[in-house]
Amino acid sequence: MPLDNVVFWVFAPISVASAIGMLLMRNAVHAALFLVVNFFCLAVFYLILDAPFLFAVQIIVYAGAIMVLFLFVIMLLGVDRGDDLRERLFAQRPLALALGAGFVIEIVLAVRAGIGFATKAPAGFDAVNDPGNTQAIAKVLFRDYFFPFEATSILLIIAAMAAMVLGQRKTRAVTQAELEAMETTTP
Amino acid sequence: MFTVGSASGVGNLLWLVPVVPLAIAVVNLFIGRRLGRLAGVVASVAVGLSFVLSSVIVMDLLSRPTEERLEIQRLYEWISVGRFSGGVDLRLDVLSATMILVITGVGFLIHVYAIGYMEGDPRYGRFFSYLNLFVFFMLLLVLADNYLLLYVGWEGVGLCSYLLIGFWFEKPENATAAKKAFVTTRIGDTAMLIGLALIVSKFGTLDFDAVLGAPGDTIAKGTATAISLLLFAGAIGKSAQVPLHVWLPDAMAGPTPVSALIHAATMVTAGVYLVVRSAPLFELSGVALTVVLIVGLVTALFAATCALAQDDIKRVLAYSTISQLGFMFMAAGMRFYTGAMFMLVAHAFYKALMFLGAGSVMHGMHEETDLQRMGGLIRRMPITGWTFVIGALALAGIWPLAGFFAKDQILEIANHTGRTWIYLLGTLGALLSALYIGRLVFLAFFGAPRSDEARHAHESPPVMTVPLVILAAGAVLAGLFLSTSAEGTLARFLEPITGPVPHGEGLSTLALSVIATAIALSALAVASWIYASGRVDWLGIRERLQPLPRAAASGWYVDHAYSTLFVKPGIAAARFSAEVLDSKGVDGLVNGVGGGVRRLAASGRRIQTGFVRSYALGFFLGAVGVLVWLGTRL
Amino acid sequence: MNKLLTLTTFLPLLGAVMVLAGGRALKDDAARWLALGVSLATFIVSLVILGRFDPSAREPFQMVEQAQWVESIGLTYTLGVDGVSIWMILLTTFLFPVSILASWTVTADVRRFMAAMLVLETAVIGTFVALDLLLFFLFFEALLVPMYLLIGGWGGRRRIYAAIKFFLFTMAGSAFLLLAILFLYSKGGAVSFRYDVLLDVAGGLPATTARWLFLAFFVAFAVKVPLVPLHTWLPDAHTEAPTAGSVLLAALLLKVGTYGLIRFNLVLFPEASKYFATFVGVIAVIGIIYGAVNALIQTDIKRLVAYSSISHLGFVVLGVFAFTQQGVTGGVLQMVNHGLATGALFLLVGMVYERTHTRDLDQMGGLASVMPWLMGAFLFTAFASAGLPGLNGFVGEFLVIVGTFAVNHWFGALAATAVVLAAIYLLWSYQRMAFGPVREEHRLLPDVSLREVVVLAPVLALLLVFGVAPSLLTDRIDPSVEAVIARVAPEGQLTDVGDAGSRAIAFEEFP
Amino acid sequence: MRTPIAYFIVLSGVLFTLGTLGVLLRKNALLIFMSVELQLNAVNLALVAFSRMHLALDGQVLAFFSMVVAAAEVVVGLAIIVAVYRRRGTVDVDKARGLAG
Amino acid sequence: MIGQAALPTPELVFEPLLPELALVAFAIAGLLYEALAKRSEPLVHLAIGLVGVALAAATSLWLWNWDGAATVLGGTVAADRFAVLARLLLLTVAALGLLLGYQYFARSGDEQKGEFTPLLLFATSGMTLIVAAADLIVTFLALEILSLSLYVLTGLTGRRAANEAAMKYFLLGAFSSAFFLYGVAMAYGATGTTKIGAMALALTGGGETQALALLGFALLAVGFGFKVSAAPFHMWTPDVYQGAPTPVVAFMSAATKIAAFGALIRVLDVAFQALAWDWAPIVWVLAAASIVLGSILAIAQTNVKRMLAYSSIAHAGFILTGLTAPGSVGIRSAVFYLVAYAAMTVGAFGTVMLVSGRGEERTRISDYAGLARTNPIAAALMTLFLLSLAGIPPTAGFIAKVNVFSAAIDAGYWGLVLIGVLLSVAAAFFYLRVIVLMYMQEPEEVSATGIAEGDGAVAGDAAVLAVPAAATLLLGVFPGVIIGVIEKASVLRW
Repeated sequence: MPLDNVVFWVFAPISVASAIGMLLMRNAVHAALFLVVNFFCLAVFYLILDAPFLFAVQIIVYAGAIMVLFLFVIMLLGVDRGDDLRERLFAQRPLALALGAGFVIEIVLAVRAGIGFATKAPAGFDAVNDPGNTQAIAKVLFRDYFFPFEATSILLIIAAMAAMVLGQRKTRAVTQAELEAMETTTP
Repeated sequence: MFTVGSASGVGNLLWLVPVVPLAIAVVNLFIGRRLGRLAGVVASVAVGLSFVLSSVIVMDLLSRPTEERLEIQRLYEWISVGRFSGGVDLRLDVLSATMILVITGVGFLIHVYAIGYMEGDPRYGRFFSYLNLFVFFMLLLVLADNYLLLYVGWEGVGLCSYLLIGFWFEKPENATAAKKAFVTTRIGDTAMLIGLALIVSKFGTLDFDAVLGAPGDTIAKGTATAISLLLFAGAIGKSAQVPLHVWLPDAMAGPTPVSALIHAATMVTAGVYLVVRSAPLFELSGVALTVVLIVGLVTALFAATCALAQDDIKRVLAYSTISQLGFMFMAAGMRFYTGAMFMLVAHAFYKALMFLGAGSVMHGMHEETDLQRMGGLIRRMPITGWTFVIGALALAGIWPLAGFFAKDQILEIANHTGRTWIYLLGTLGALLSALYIGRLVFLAFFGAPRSDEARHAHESPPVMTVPLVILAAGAVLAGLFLSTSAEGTLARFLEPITGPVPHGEGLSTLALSVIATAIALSALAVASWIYASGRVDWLGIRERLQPLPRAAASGWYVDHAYSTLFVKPGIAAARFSAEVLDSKGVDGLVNGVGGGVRRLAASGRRIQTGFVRSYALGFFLGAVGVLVWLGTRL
Repeated sequence: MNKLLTLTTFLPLLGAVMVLAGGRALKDDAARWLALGVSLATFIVSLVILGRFDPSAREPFQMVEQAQWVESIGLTYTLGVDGVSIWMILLTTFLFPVSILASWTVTADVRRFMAAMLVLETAVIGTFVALDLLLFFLFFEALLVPMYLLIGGWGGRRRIYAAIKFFLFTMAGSAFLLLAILFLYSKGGAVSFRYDVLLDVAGGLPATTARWLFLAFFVAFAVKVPLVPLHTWLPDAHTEAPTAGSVLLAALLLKVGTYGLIRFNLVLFPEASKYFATFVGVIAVIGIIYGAVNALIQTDIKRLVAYSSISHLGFVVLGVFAFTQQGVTGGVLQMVNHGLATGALFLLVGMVYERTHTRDLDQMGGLASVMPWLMGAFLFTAFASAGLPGLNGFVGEFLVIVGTFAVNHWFGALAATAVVLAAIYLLWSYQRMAFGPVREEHRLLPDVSLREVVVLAPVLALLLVFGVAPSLLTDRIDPSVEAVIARVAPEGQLTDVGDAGSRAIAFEEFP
Repeated sequence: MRTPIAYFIVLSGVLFTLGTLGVLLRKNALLIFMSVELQLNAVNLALVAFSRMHLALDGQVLAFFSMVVAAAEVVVGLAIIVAVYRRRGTVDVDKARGLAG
Repeated sequence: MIGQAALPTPELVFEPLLPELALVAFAIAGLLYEALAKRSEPLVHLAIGLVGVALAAATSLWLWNWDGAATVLGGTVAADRFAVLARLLLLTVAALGLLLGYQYFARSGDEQKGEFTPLLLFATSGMTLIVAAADLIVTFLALEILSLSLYVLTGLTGRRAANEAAMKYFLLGAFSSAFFLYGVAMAYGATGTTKIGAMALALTGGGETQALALLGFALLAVGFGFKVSAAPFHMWTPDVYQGAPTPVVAFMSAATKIAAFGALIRVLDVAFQALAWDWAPIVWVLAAASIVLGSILAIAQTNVKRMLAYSSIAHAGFILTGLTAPGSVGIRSAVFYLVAYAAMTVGAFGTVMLVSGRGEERTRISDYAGLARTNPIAAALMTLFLLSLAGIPPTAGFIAKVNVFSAAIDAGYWGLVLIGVLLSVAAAFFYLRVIVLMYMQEPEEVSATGIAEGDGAVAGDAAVLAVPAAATLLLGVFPGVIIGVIEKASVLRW
């Protein structure tokens, strides 16, 4: 059994289990930690898929920055006391599960029809990654995807603005009219 | 304007005959109120003028050889669509000549009478306007050269009848009677309209020449029967024959001159005119003539029994009119068209006379119409009384008055053509006629006065009595003058239209006359004994005979039957249709759809729960749905 | 000047803009006079059109104006008149000044009222002159809005219900119309919506397709006519609308439906028309009788007239689908006649209502004693409506009956029964309104005013004129109808009852 | 590399679905948002796998962009959630039902 | 110096991006002004925004006659007239949005948000970019740019409802983005490229990867469906439209649709044109579902904004109806519809704002009773827009509907058109209801005219709406003007 196969069969269940774990945890902090585990698994997959650059980015950006941000907010808001897991919405759970199953089946069918379960990745990715994955990505990124790369900058500005605008603590009082409006629209 | 067959040019004036009354009708309608009493005079003069014109034109017609006695005046194309056209074409032939003379002649007298009778009515001018309008339409009816124009006149006289019956519309029962008259006759009219449509669909035209002059094999016998019966249905309505007779007794709600003119002398005889005019069609069918005969006979007897039980002077006359019209139809049904026409003319005189007489009585008795409250009037109002007696004798069929010749001839033809049953039943009708008219005369004019009004009744002014006298003269003379049998003047005059009088074998004319007179006289004698001698408690007898007299008085409950069978279910059906079917059914369905959509919207709102997770679920549902759909395309 | 049709169509719109633009500076009276003036001017223009119309011309449409409008979607601005539409236009331009004058008593939002009236006039004329199907549809839809505002803004107690019902009903019908028009357009290669173009397209359709399209067109127009069972909007709308609204609704808007049947259903889909002729005939006859029966027991006089409209319009449809010269011409004639007679009835009802403040027949009675002239006019109109010969209603009815009877005895005969029913409901209602003793509170009501005389006189005069001289109308209608018949009449069928006597075509005989 | 690409794709599908279920079943806004992150990661996995399959780097670049986007989204998202919490004192999405119907 | 040979400078042709550059530049300028100015003047913000938009528009116009490459910047951005037209439309909407926002803050009593203008410009830049995107990566990025801006704009005022709306919008938006991205991934997996043009070429061959392509398409469709608020991906729309500040709704209801449909059109008619037979039924179903749901649910609404939200769902369905016709016929009809829809929906929401007075007051439908009396201008404007939304001639909405229906019938989908025309009737009901209230009923309380400042302010504020009003009428009467332009722009270059 080739190494990548072993790695896949080891980490795939872990990733799925961690995802399920996130789904089931009452406590938000625990859930976040499960998610981190999941992200690590994915990073490992990137590695065996010959994408070391993304492996690094995944750990640094996702597992590192993003999840820390999440944990920070969880702590900040003090919502780590655990959620109420009772479902009040009618048929939400069975429907969601059924649809989820359907979704997976669809994807399995499409993948089988589209690429087939026997198809292995073709060899020769080293040539693509020449001289190294990071350099190769840089080449593609700054040549073919120069413009999208620039465009992401706008996203970041917006993100910054969003934090600024929404983070302002100056909230105004609720007017009586608003309260009434809220009441009338609530059945 | 285009005239056919006019030798002297007098015939060119034919159009003036109807137009003069029309013009005056319009004048009176708009400025009648300002004319005041003059309105009546003007209106009478108009009809008089019409009469004079008619006479001149008819004289001109008479001066020609028989086969040239036809005048057609094409005024203008009225309806002309595709290759169908119906024009305003006037036709003066011997038949219409007879009719216009009666209409304008009797009409004139009644107009004059009305000048006095309507004195002081707030709508005096309007009354004469309507009356003139009626004359116009009646003339149009008889002068028409096609069924279309005839139908115009036909409906027009119905309109005027409506207006005049309901002339005193403040009383609800008058208004109801007017509506009843119009609607009932319109039932017949509608059948007639269908008949016209049938004619058009067979002949492509409504012109008399084309339809009536067509060769016998143009249409099938069955078609001829259908057309004839449909036309006859119109006649039944207009001439108040069974089963559409119910409107005429009620129509007495109108002013008495109206009853005289419209509901005795002219309009109601239009049906007879129609049958005579359409004789070729009826003869083609054969069956139709039998129907005419039977309807006439049934009506004659039926109405006579009713007349016997009425206490209202005008209602007696109304039923009498129905009965007499039945006699005319009997004649026509036996192809004895001249007899029918003769009786029409004679009846116009004596029945108009009696109506006007009744009006005069009412005039003298503060609008009292109840026979039980009269009696002995002949002393208080001799002119009215004696002229009335003349009319009554004419109706009873006493020689040599007009009625005698008319009725006698018809019975004679029945006898001579071997229709024994018809003869016997007709004779029974004659007996009943003499009986009810005798009853009327003796109750009203003889015996002792039975009320204060009767005791203090007064004679009417000359403007009313003069027409009575003239009409009485007509009733006396018409019979002799226009008489009689196959060689009679009127019969010969009408021959180009009606064909020869049927011949046959039977009892001799003299024998029949004797029988008829004897029956009439004895009936009158009986009537006098019962109602005028004072020796018979006729009211007591009547009470003992109940419920028969009450049934007869109510017209054998036909009105009730119609009300139960047609009117009430009809209204119930309409009510059901409008209040259940339409508003709950059809509209309910519509509103149901609307309400359904609203409810759908209201319940659909609940999908939009406000839960963001529900929204996500919906989203996911959609996504999976799209995937599944595409999955099926693989 | 060859833009007469455009002028007459859009002159009222211009007037509406002027009325609205005047703003508050325009006093109520000025707005009334302005609207009246504009509508009269429009009438005069339409008279010029009538004068120039040549009944003997060979081309089917006259005074045709054609211009590209939106080339890419095939929408053209094509106008034209034939012997049918010219009378519809005249009826429109004639009744609008009358209605405006009759609306002198409207005091709320006069400017907006007059503007709505004028916009409505443009839309109605537009439907009658449009020779482009999409253009027709445009006007057809556009006329809903001002009518909707008139009913909903100045109507009676349940005006909003009635207005919405009217709007939705018609729109639901026209939904199918739009679908069919677009379908036809697509079949023609999406080139043009022009009438003549789509005429050719329709000619080449397979029978089944044509039948479906026929039905789509038919539903739209059947709602408008209205044919039973799509009629229930009518009594409500008529009853709740203000006087002018009822008049125009009855006199003109219903005609749009029957006009559409003639102009589009018959001509575009002759084969399907024949196929459905019996079906339509049955519906029409049901409508004739059903409308009359329901009218019998109404106590609201406006509702009664509304039901009578259903009956009368059934005659039109019956005649049109007889495919005989007399039937179709009679149908068109009946359109004009019903427009005038029922219009007049609503005018009169409005006048009575303004005096008595009730439409309930049971609350009236004896009015003929206090206002003889008004009631006289009412009776005159009622008889015209009931088809009394000599007045206009008869001619159309007679021609329809005759024209139909020749083709189908049963239809003709059943339709004729409505003549009796019409007499009953009209006279009965008249009796309850005018006859009998007068109610105390009505004792001092005034008779017609001068303005009302001016309103009524022309209409009543026309009732008589068209009754006595229908050839004024038929001379121009006939040639156009002939062209329609030539297209639609079944092979070997009698197309002119005038030919019946020549026995060219065999009929079933009565046994 | 011997593992069939399809496995990765299916795995990504499973993870994506689990993320979806997280959105559907969790009431905590933060957790919902985390589930979205899981979905995005699942997508990234697919992208990288496809990139490997096609022997081209576009997929990896795309995954990279996706991470940037995710980062920006997180900032905005958390800002919004914090604002909501401030206003309502809860991040339970089921309690935000002022707008419905 | 290292790697200079390995990393050749890409050919940078920036001209087709000048509009976006202008927008972003002025957005940043506004941001800086807000940050640096002691006390920012709303008018200055407005000016900055309008100049930016004007400049973007000017450069877009210049691009109309662009004769360079079909796509630039490595094939990521298309430089065709379709993009130009869509941009101009978006910029017009943006300008109106800016003006409405200025008015809104001027009288809402809310604290002036200096970020409004930059955010709106950023959103606009994302929108203008997405319609020009020739690469699904750019599409995705642009989608995120506009989405993130809109999330923030939605929650800008911090009102309770806005807050909730922002959260819902954000959560669902992110959710849908994930689907969209997954779709991009699948499409990439199927074709090996994310470039729209290359994708089209790859798909014309067919092959077994079609399954993945279909999967990708489905997921992309879901993502677009969310953005255009097509049922069943519409559920955020009513809540967000109701909760968000009215000028933002006016802007986003029109602009988001234009942007998302612009991108969708590229995806459908270029990338996946080979699969038209497969996707057309999907579009059919989405269209039908949107029309039915939007029209029916709107009937039961009591809030004007919410009602208009449902109406916008229905209109998404109508636009999709046009798109069932593949090729330029469908594009033309959809674009025309977008133009018309933009005019009427901006107008309608603008009028809602005019009526609502301070902030979000008076948005219940019953508040419109007697409006014709208290505020005739607003009533007249509202009537015009509602009639157009209902598709009554002679308004833009009518011609637009005719166009899309005609296109769909041409493609053989008369069943869909039947649904469309019938539901138009149901829809007419709720539009009419508002008109009824405005014209045919008395105001509830006479004093509450909603506008405290008096008639002058009303007239001034209404003046902004003259643009959509005029457009609504002109497009109804002389649609040829714009249709000619649309025709020239309905050919996509790739």
